[in-house]
Amino acid sequence: MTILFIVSQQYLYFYLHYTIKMRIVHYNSNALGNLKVVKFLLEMDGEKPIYIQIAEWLETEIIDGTLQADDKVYSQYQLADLFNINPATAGKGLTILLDAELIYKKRGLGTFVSADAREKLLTKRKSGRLSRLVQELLNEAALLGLQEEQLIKLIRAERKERS
Amino acid sequence: MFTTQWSVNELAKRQYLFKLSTNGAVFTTLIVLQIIGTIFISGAGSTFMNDWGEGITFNFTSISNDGQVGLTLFWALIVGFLLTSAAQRNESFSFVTNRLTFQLANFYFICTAALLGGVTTVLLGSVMKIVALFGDNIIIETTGLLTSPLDFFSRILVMTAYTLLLMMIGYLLGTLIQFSKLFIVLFGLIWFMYFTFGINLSVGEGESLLYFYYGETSILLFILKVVVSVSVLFGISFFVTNRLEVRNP
Amino acid sequence: MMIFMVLIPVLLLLGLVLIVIFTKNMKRTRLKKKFHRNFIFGYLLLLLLGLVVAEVMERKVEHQNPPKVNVEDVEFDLPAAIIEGTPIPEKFVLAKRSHKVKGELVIPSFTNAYLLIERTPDNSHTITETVYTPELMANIGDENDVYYDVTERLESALPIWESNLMTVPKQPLNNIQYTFYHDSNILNQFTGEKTYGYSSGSVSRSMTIHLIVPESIVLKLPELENEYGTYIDVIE
Amino acid sequence: MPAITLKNVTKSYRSITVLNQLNLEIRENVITGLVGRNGVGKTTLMKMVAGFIKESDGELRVFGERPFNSLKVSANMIFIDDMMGFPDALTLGDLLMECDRFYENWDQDLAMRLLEYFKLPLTLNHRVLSKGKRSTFNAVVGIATRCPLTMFDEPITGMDAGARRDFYRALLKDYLAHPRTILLSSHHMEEMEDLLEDILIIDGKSIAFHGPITELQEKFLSLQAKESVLKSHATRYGVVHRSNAGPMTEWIVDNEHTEAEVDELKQAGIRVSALSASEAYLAMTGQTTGGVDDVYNAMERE
Repeated sequence: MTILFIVSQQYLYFYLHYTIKMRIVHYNSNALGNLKVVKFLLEMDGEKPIYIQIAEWLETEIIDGTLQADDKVYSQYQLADLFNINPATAGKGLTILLDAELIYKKRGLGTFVSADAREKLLTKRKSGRLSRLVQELLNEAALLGLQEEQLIKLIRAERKERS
Repeated sequence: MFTTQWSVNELAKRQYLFKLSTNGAVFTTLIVLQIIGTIFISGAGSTFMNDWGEGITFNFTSISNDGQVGLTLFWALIVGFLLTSAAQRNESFSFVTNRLTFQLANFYFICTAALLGGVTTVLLGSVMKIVALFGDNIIIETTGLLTSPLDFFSRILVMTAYTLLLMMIGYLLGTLIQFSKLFIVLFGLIWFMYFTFGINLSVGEGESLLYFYYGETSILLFILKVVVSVSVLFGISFFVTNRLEVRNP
Repeated sequence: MMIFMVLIPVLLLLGLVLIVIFTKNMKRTRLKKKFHRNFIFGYLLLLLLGLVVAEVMERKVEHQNPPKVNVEDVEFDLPAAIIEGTPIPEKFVLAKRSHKVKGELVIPSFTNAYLLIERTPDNSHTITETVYTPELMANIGDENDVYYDVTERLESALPIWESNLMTVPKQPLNNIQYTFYHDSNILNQFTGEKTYGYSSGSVSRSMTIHLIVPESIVLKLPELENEYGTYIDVIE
Repeated sequence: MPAITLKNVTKSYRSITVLNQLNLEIRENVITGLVGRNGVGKTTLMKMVAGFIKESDGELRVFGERPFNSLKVSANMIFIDDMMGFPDALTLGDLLMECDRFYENWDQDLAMRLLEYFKLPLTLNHRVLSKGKRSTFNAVVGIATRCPLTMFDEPITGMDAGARRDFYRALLKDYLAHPRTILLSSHHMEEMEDLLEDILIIDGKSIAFHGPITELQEKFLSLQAKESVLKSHATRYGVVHRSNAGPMTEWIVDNEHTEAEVDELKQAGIRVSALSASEAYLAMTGQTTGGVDDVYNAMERE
């Protein structure tokens, strides 16, 4: 395959819930090496591509501490067996993490969790995903004709209820 | 990557063993036919009765294995024909084969069946002989295994050769029909013409084709004739089948 | 006739189709591999056993093929030989007797015999009687016209003499049974054995009674014009 | 070296062309899904690869060999489908023995265990099996032969849901342990898509798509809105398929959008979503739901 998918870090979001609107942007590097946006792969109501789910699941494992720094990550064959999917697809899930430098390879030994993986993920979720969600929120508000104050009121009310 | 490499011989052998295990019914059919033949046709024998006025009744029962010979030859023709059926091909091609090994396996199978046909028919002769020996005033016009073993084995050889020939003829007919259904019409027409108008296909005398084999008095020449004929029949079948597609709609 | 000629191939084809279907159905039965194997080997074993039994039985069971006669030897003209006085093989003679008869010889009508009466210019009262056996020769599908001479198996009753009366009794019932076995012709291509056809025939002759009667004896024969008339010949 | 190579391969029966000028390389040790509508020539392609039928034109190579009449290809390949001819005289156990006779990599132990799991007694006759059980048996044979090239043509015909799941699971596990080239055709693409690495879509006698299944998933976007909205905002994209599902109109369009464009669409109230591989396949081959509506609409108009 000549086309190599590089998942840009700043646009990569992971979701814990299927019902949340989400968007993943893929960059495609051509032979010359300059990046160009080619495709979006969006998951709205449909099922996510399985390799995204794999990457996501591993992310969650890292965030909740099941996989600690320098722990060995499942191989693509283990993942294939675990999720009942093609190993190539599982490998693609791992590639997403490798490209995001959340995991690293040791030749002949396997793949391991990067030392700063958890840190990175947390930052990314805060900046990336949250801002993306805010954007979605603003889109919806514009559609409904809501003013900024009304929106803030809604947020405050929701927070109060939770606490 | 390739992991398995078979030689043609090895695979033909395995296909042959496969054929033997799947076509047991072919042999069973022969046996059933022979038993039926023995009981209903030759077992009763043919009785001739002469009566002179009031005085003499002359009654004789003629027993031979003619009936079994006829049935076996008929069976040979049918079996040769049936071996070319699509089901047979599909079964073989479900496993490892190409057209050459498939044909070779068929040929080995035909040889085995012919040998079985030859041996059983001759042996049935002795069974019929036992039947005759229970009769009155026995006349036996044949030599047994011990009295002249050479004759005994020559009988097996001859019967095997004729069975083989008929099987190969059936096999060729079947192959041609598998190749094109138009052959059914052609064969049907020939068959019909032969009986209706007595048009003779063989050149010269009516029995010349049969006489080519049956009239042969030298056993070596006979074997040569049979071998050459079988090779030609097999060669044509092989040539036709080598281009045949399996399981095509 | 033409219809029949057309029907034959159709019927043969029909038979062929039926057998093909039958054979195919045999394949479709649920008989398993093992069944076929056992069946075949069982059958072969049985046949081999048959061969052994046949070989043994052939030696144990007494049987002797009747003598064979070529077709040209079958028709020995007995009456001509008698009349012409040519030698007659001994095997034909069943009985040779002489009888004292006075005045006349009375012969009631009879069947199943041929009576040949020869008159001699002799005034003695002695009648010489020679009885020749009836004959039976059978051809059992032998294409070379070789006959089996089964005469020996025939039973016959001799004429009965009571003073001047000769009665030819009713011949006993002869029921001759033969069982004949030969291998199929096709198998005998190289064995040098004969080929057998499928038609049979037989040659037979009734009992012949030859009487030499002196001229002084008056013959009282049954009515010659009756249906058995031809059975009596008188040579003057 | 690719496992299967086709160069301009054409197959026709007399005057009917079934496959036209195919060019294709199937990678080795990859599970490829072969999909297409009924009668597009999937089975024909597989039979050609199996060497059962002969290509009419072009160059077909399996492991570098022409498969027709090749012993090598036959010995290293198995083609499983529900028309597979197995002799009536043999029991399932006998058939396993025959497989052992012919296939070097045959795993008798695995086959017996799988049959036991699927409740197929060895003493049964192949002919008396129900359709689903027969498919199951054939599939077990396909797995246990471990041929370098294993082809399944509609392997799950008649199987119940449980058996289908078990079959795909067994196939994957065996593939993980013994990687080989697998070609799998099925109408139930959604069930097998997780198993596939590559997908080959045949449509209209030729190849509509061949590549990794993930690529197929990324090929299209689904836009859903009122038809007027779509017409005013989305006309610049190549529309692959249009359909009316309820009050909404769905357009399936080529996925060549920038992020900004997608945002724009969404602000216009268009629902933008990705397609699963099987949805993408249905769109490509014109099989999405609602397609048949056109027939009725056209009839009403007249």
